[in-house]
Amino acid sequence: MFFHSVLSPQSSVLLLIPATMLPFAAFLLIFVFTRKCPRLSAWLSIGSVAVSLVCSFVLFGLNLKMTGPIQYSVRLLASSGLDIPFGFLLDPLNLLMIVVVSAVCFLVQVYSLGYMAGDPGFSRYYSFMSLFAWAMLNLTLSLTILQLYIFWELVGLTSYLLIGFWYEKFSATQAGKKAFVMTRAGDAAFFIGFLLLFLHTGNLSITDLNGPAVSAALPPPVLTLSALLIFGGIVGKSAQFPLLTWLPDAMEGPTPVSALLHSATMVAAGVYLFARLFPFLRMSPAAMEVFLAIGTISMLLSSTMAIVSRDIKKVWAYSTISQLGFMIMALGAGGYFAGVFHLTAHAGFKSLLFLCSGVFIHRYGTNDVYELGRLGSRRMIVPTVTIILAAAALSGFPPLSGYFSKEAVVASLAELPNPAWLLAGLAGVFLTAYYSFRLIFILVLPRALEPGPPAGLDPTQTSAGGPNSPIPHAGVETGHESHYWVMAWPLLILTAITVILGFFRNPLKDFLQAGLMAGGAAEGGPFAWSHVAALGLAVAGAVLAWVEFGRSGAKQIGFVERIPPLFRLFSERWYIDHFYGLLVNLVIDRGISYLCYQNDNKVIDRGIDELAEGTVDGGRIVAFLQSGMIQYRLLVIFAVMVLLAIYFFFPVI
Amino acid sequence: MPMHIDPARFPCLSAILVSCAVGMLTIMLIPQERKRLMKQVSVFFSGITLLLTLYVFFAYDKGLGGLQFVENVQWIPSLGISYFNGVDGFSVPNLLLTGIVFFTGVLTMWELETRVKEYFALYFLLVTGVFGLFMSMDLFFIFVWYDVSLFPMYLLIAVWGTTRKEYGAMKLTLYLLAGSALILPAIIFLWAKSGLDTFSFVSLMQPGLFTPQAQKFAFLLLFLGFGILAGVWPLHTWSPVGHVAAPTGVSMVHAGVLMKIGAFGVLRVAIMLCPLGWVYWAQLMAVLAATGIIYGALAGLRQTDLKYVIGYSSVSHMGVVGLGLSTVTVEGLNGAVFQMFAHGVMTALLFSSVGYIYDRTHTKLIPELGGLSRIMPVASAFFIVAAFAGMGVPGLANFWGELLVFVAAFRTYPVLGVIAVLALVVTALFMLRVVQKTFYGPENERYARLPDMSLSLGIPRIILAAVLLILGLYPSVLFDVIRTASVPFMSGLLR
Amino acid sequence: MIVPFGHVLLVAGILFALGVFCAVVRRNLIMIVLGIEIMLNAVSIVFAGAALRWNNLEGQTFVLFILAVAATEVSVGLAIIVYAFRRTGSFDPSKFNLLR
Amino acid sequence: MTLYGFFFYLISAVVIGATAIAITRRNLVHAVVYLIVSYFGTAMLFYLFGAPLLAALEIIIYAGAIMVLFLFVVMMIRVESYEEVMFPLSQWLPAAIFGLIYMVAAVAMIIETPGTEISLRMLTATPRQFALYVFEHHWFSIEVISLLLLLALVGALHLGTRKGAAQGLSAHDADTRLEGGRSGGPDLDAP
Repeated sequence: MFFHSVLSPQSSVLLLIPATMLPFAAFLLIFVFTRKCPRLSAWLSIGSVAVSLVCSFVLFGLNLKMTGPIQYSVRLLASSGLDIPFGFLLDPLNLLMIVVVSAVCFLVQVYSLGYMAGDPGFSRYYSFMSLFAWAMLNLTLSLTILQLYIFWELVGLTSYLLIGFWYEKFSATQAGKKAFVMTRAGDAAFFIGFLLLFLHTGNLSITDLNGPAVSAALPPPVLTLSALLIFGGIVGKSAQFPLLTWLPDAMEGPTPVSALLHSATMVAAGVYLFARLFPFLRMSPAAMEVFLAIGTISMLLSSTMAIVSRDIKKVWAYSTISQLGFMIMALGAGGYFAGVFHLTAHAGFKSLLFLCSGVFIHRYGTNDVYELGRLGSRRMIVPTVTIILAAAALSGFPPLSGYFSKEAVVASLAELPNPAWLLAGLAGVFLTAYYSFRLIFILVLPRALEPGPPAGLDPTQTSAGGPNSPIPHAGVETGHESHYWVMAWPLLILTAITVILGFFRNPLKDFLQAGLMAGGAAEGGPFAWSHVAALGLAVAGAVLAWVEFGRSGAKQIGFVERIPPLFRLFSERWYIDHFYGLLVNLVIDRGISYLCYQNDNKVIDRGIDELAEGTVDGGRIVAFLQSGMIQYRLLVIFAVMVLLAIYFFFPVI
Repeated sequence: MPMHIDPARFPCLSAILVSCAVGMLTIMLIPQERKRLMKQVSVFFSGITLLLTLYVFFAYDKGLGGLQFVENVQWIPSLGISYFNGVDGFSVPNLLLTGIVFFTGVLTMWELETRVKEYFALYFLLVTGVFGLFMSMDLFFIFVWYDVSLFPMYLLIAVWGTTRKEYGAMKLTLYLLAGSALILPAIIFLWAKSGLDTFSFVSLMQPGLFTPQAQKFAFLLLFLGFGILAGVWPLHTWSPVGHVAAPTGVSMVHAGVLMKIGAFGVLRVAIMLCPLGWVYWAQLMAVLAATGIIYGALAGLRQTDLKYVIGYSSVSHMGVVGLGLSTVTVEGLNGAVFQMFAHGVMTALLFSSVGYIYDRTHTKLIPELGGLSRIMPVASAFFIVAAFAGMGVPGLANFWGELLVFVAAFRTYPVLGVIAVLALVVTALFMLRVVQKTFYGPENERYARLPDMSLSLGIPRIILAAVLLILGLYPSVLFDVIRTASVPFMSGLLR
Repeated sequence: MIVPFGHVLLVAGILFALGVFCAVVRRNLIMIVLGIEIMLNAVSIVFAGAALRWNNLEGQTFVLFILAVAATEVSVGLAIIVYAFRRTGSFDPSKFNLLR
Repeated sequence: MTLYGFFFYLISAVVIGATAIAITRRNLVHAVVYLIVSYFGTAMLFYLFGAPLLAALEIIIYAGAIMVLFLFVVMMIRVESYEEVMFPLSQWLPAAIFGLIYMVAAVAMIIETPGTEISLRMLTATPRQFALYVFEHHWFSIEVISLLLLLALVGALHLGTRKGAAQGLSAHDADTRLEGGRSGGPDLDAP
């Protein structure tokens, strides 16, 4: 190692500061000063991310043989009982993660040069991207859960801003709002969870929490409760059941944003948090069961949604949910490495899938797969080839990275005593291959006539603004040829990573296991039959897709579409959105909020006004006594006289 | 009684008051037609005031703590009333907040054209009262300053206001006078009970001076009296109505500073003089505050007037302050004071942005707006930044206040803490809804020709946004000051 | 021997009540003054009876004063009533509530 | 029962009856005339009580002067058209209630008080005796009374003549002043 002679691992902080702080500086500069010069903004942003990328690689290289985690901290805030340190934690997990994050960030930002060219909000886009890069890198390197939470929120904020980037589109702003509020709901649970931990342990340091002493000190119910609450944050951020519907809607954002935030990095932050706190969360077996269940449910639900969607980005979005579900299943099953490795591999091929789709969308201005196929998307060689490779990786075909990671996941599932989890996982593998190749076949082997269900049945047309609504691009028609190669070479790099990553499985595994201080997950020998089964089911899925969509003469109608109720159920996303719609509109908006509003106006305010009017009326009554009517005064005089007479005359009374 | 003004030391606190008062007099001497000159003079004097408050903030010795910049002159010895000024860790942030909001409020009203002279004169008078209240260490003067700051509000709202201004002004004045009607008996009660013949805060703060029974009684009166001004839950309805009716600059001072007077009064007078009463009534405070947090957010969801939305968010945020004060912990106090500051700046920025939009579009109704982001991106950006701060997004000041308050609340009242955290979700929902409906969406034809914010009008907003960001990134600037007051106070209480 | 003193008082009491009733109930300024006259008259009767009861001329003296006061009151009162009537054209006491 | 006793009850009945009729008349002239009857009765009662001078004064002053004054006023003003609400409920109901209480209390007091059952003995104070008594003991009061009467004369004259002299600006002037008083001075608001 060359760097060893130059830098010691202890001086890593010198690299961390530029790596984490430059994107923020870029954000401020762009946001405040260079709004008017888009090219400068772009280069500022890309330059800062490039520095981060280089630093990350150097750090990774420096610490390949690290023995224990390295921490740096400064005190940010102290309030007697509460010390809030701010700093960095370096261990194998987040070293891997910052490399992934900065690499994907860098590639996506370069890609965006082409994709976003000519957009009126170009500078704004890059400022938000820098903000995201900063927040995400810091999230990864956080020393304490509180610090992690801070950046977790910031990442959510940038997600909101970027989903609603094209704010003229109602659906985009709606989706942004939905994403923010839904993840916020999860974050509230996360917040409560770690405050609970803090109150019991007085410590939020991640390394301390993962250590055995702290966890052992906690009473088991508190442990389980806080683990579940923290998992609430993961559910929100990684779009797991029941908070999964925001992610498909988030596809309203620009495609590079979907590639970066909503597939590779930000949504994976949930899984990252799981891995980060893995030794701690594993202390509670009950909670682990819940995690496993949630992961499985999300994985299966979103796979079923993916097999009926005809919006290319939404297919990948559902697929993202299901792959995240896979990761959570793996982690829930105790397969630490499987989860993290699948996260890494997924970041590669899923961002690749999105970026490829982005090229098509950019060129043809539609999200509809059938439409894209008929418009001749297969004539674009680079994206077509790369998307097929990426889909193959997603389906888990060797020798691509997805094969290795998925095998690892299945292996960790196979270790569980209950075979139901394994079966569910295998079903997921089958469905993944099916929907991936369904999309690929529709894309590359188009049929002349519009097949499939009638348009009215298609939810994508109503819910997401429709595939035919063009994305507002100023430069779509003029400059796309020159942008083509800007967009193409990140694809090639990602493809290369996807192809070769799988072969680094074992070194990575050793590296990561070294970081898992508490004994490491016991992943036993390979279960050959489960591997075979997984691969076989993947092939079966692909074959089924071929039969239904690929072979000549196929009607391109999936088996689900032949069963209308099922089709409706899947395309309406199992009616989860309806449930939330009811919850927000009926319960909160028309129910509680209306009650509060009415209470404020009709009860409190009305009461106060009545009090005021009552005072005025009281004044009127008093004024009535002062009516100027002498006769009443006479009467009063008379009455008082009589009463006085009685009072004095009958002393008993 | 000797004079306690050190001649060698410049009397900063009095200078703040004097610069406000002199500013007011100077404005009144300027002929009616010279509006521009009046505004320049206002900016000059408010700038001096801001500089002085900044000086006080940074010159305050954090190592030493306690009461500093003391000025003490006997006024009415027979009653024990003295002109006694001093600042501690609780009041320094509030002085700075007032200075900032004051200065930016003057700049925000740069485009005012009707009755400029009267407006600025009254505005200066209002701020004089606020400054006086924050720095006074004499109970009698606290009451006097309280009323000095109330009286101009009525005129400012009723004359320069907008929606239902007479109603709003009247409601606000009556509410606040009701508050002062509760405070005065409590102050006299304390004065009489102490038997010391003094209104001086330092003398009255001796532990054990008041019996627990007396403290319970006085605390309740003071809490309700100042609580009205702080927008404590069932007594909050004046605040949205008043916010809506007031002109922009006054809304800023009103929501940004005046509501803080209430919270500060609860802290300075009620809590510090009657700590046992505080402990006794803390649960009531907490319940009211938590109700306010969730209630303000939910009631805000249905509002259609931009200023009403902000008004209800203020109710919600002041609930956070109240929750912090009710926890009887150092974190709670720190968080509450920090939140006071952060909310003051944030809400001033919100009102300032809404004021700009209203001046241009002549409407505050959300359904009539929409698509403003394309037309006036800078103005929108300020609003959105402030809205994010209001949602408690990290990196902006409010996050830290809320964090500390929630930590403290979880320790003391876990259930209320959970409710308050859940309210964050609702707050996010309603803030984002407002942002979406007002600023996003297709460009609105009606307003397409309107100009974006010019640099000169942008300055106050930039200042406010910068303060939010600086405190969001480096909260210790403020916390270190607050701690000098909260830590000794709580340790004294525990003993 | 004539009647018991109590009966005199009773007669005076009834007259007084009638006077009060007149003064309080009738919506007419003149009738109010008349009512007052009736009350004064009732009181006069009591005084005269009391003078007889205690054999003391003081009672009769008071009747004399009452007569004088009644005369004064009526003359000024009626003058005021006439004045008020010329201003407002009404005898209704409920119309005279400017001070309200 | 002696003859005097009989006369007392008879006259009392006449007085009360006449008064009752008087206060229920709508026509003011009728009311005044009935009241004159009542005063004549009162005068007779005074005579019965041994006060012939007072009886004479009663007739001269009350029936002769005061009631005639009433008659003059009533006739001068001529308010035949004036539609009075005779007994408005809001007024007679409380009056009746208190009147009832008053009567019950009065009867109770009369019965309770010792000595009320004592019958009065006939005695007469001749005008001479009465005059001597008055001027011996109350000469100052008599002077005060005369002064009061003088003042009343002046006052009545003042009220009457001012009206007569300033007839021109009477009603209109008064109306504008009333208006000004009600609306709280709009002239103050004028810039």
